[in-house]
Amino acid sequence: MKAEVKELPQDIMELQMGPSHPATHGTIKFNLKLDGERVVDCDTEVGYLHRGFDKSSEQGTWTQVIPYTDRLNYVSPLINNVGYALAVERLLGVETTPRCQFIRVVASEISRITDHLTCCGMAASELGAITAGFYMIEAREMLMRIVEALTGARLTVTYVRIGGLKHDLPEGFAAQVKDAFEKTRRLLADVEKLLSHNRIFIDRMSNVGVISKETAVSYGLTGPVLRSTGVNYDVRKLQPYLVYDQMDFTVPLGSHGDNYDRFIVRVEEIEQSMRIVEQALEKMPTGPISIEDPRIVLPDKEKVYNSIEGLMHHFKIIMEGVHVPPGEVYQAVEGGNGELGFYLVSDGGGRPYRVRVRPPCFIAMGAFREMIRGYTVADIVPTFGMINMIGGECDR
Amino acid sequence: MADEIPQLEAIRRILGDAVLDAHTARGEDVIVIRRDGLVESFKRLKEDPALAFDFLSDLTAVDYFGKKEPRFEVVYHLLSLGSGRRVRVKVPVGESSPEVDSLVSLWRAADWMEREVWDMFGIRFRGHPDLRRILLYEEFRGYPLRKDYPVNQRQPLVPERALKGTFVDMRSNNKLAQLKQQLEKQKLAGADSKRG
Amino acid sequence: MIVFFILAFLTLLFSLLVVTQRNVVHSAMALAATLFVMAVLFLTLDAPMLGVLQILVYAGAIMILILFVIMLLNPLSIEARPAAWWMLGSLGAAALCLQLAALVHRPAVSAEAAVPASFGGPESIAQSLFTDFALPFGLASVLLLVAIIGAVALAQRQR
Amino acid sequence: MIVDLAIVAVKAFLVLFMVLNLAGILGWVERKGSALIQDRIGANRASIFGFAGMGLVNTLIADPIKMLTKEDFIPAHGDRLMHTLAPCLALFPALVTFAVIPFGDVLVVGGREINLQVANLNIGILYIFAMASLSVYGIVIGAWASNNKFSLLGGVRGAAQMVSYEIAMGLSVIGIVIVYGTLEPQAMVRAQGELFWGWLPAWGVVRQPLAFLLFFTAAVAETKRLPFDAPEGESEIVAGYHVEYSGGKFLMFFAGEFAEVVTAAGLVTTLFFGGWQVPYLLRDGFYFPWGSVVSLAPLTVTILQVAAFTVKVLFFCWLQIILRWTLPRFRYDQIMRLGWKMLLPAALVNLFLTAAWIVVRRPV
Repeated sequence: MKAEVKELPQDIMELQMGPSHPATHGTIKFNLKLDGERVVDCDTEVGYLHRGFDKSSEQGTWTQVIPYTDRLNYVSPLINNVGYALAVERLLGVETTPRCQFIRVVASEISRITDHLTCCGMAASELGAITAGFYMIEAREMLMRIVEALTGARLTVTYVRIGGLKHDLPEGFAAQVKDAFEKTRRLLADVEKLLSHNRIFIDRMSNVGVISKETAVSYGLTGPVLRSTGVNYDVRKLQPYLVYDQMDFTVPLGSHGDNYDRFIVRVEEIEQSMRIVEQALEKMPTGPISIEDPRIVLPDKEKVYNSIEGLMHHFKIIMEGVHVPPGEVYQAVEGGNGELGFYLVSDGGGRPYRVRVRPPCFIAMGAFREMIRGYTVADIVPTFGMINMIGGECDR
Repeated sequence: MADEIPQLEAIRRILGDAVLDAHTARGEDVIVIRRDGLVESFKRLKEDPALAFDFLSDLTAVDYFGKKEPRFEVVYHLLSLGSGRRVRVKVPVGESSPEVDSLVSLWRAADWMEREVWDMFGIRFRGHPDLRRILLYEEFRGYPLRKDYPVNQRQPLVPERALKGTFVDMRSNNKLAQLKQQLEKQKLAGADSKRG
Repeated sequence: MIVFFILAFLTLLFSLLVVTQRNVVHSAMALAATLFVMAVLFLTLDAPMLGVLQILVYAGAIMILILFVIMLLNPLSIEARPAAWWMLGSLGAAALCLQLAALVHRPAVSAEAAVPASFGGPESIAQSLFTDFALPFGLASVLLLVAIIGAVALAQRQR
Repeated sequence: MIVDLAIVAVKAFLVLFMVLNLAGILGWVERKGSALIQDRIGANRASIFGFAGMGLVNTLIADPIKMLTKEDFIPAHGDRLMHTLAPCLALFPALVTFAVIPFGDVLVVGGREINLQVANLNIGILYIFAMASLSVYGIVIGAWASNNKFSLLGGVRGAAQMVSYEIAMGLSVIGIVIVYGTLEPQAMVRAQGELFWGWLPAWGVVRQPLAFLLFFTAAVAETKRLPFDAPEGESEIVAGYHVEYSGGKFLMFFAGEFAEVVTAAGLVTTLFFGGWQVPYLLRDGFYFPWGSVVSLAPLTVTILQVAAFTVKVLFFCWLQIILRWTLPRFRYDQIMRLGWKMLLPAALVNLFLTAAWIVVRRPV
């Protein structure tokens, strides 16, 4: 009798968090095993937003993949555009014009800022600091207007083309950016007062979701999550693409590998990205925005309507697609959440044979179990928030 | 194709005859290695100080259906964080036994990426701790990224899965009753063992 | 008087519910209600301190803890007790009834002592707690402390 | 007798009316206030003919109508009786606590003294704590009856949090009780009319600053609002204990929360900010420390006092709203740590120092 009484009934509660849960934005499900509030095990279920990016990409022409890439990480779609276009250009063996490269840098960095702002803002508001979250969203809104002025759309931008860009910078772009950055910096200063030095926020974020350097590398983490552990890996520095080697910027690093470091790394990166944009706008060369190769870039409408060659090229690019020589290429760019790699295989036709994206947040979600085990249910929110899983990219 | 640069030479030297082919294309080093002894080869790539490819960047597969034999190629992208060198490692896999060894013991990143390849291509990874479908659901039929999977294929409807622990009626989950049942079971088991 | 009868009836009703309800949470709530009604009863008897303490300590703290435990363990159906328990229970109840009857029979005890104005007030309670009953009070506190430490130790061992 | 009863009834009705309406208004103030803080426009749809100023009144009407006309949903495996009982249990203590809070001095009308307080209990402070301790029931029962794991987590969190903070709250008030030597709110407020050194109002916050901080923190924790809203934690456990509530029952939880805000503000005002006291205002006018005197009619004085009380209460309501929209949420174990390891020892130290001071000052 005594032996039975001694054992208090203590069992593991299974809790299914998601796929429809306020914190699982992007639709994801955690099958949790809880001991009280402590997470004993967490099985992460992804795929709710799977729509067959790879398969769909194999159906259209090389150019028609670009709109699909918008929908990968829809918080920083311009980086996806740039990464894909760069990969295709490497397959083609061409390099775009200097002005195009600078504009691509500007576009990528603005996208990165919106990505980090969304991530940090959402994470803050999920911790209850809704006001700070709104400040960040307000800053993002200003940048979204810039993106809108540049591309004509907020999220589904489809701005970059193979071999160039859709169109040049709008008039008064530099002034608009300057104005927006000024406001963004002011808002970020407010956020810093509200959050970065807030004791409750620090307590919630620091020493939560800790991951060591070695584990992070083993899990293939990239971006802010990896840099928060102190590993200095930024594609822009390690393998500079576009004109990043001409830019003066630093890569902020953390040391503890916890959520607070991730937050600080992201906030610092916003500042660095703003610096890059300012430098790029200053150094912006004049000239064409696309290469002059009618087999790759659509000719001007004037040529299409007035010359038979123009019409032919237009027709061929639209109907058959850009003919990419056979081969394969892996192009990595630094996305909002880390290394965004495009592995393309061409069989020489106008359609891609295989389009593989290395989704940084899919891989980061693979390490989520490791990050959250031993912490509490409430810690899922900031940890998941700082990974910044974007359903479109994770599930493709 | 035979235009070898020092890195490839080093890889050839270290991996020996595991390398089927090594070349540079569009500025990228590509090696093709044997499927047997795959983990050993990767271990050398990772741990040899001259190479030190300590970061598994990407893992995917390509289906060369009707274009190449063997049909599949599992493609690994490795990166050396120290120097920023990359290498692409390809492993040909035949259609008859689509299986390769799992790299989870070397890089834990391989866990999810291998699950995805299994999900999309049906390539099994021997020694993977938990090889389940990841993006698709368990009842999905076929492997969608194979070239012979039609793009407009429709999947049959599946009945709702009775997941363990999805909705537990707390009234049926009476802890005391459960404890009692367990005790009774133990008693029965004890009686059985005595009898047997 | 009418108020008293209503409250007494409610008290009896709720206490019967405590025993008859099969759902443990329902009985716990009925117990809480009993305690609450009794507190109101004390208020009508000009002993507000006692009434408020009744709510504060019993309804507000102890019942909450009981509910807490019930919620965590969720024992909803009560197993049937063996007949011996019923026998013991009824014996105890009968004994209590006898005692009560004896008290009701000799009501003269309290009428003699003049009730001071501050009777049942915070001052008099505190006075008796810290002078006449200081030792039992301290002993009870130590007992509770021991119980708490024991509970913590038990819970810690589980980890 | 009947007149007395009528007066009590009128007072009770008035207080109930004021608290409930204030709760409703706070719902609007919170929306507009948060919008103000966050550079947004905020609720602007409930207006009469586009006159936005009517938004307040309209929200007061529109909110309950919206809530009451929604479907009242009881989960299939929930406990119907308890599910219905819980919101009442949550709202009830918040409303009745206000009964012992004095909102004015004794008003003399036609020779009849009317105490501007619903019930003048000589142990009012204990009554407040008794009622506060009852408010846990709503959460626990609501969480349990919903038969939802998220709400169960919320209920467990809520019960633990409220029981813990009641202790800190009670101990911090005992310091004040010792200083005033009474448990009667009206007497406490009256004692706060004194002046230190002839110019500093002897409000509770002046006598017991630490107790004020502890009490206010604990009171905010008792209202279960940010930064202490772990029992709800909408991003962690969805909405905690009221996740399965909708319609009128949710309205009761909602109103209960705001009523608790009002009550907490009323308590802080009464205990630490002089209640209805206006500095230098005595029964017949202002007596300023520099010697000037402004005579006022008794009725004017009463009106001034009630107004002062209302303004103070509104100020503390607003303070709580600002807090709610500024701070992030604590984690559950951090709340517990704060309550047990910081507030409780601090309250004990405060209590000890206060008692020592009293003993030193007045040797028995």
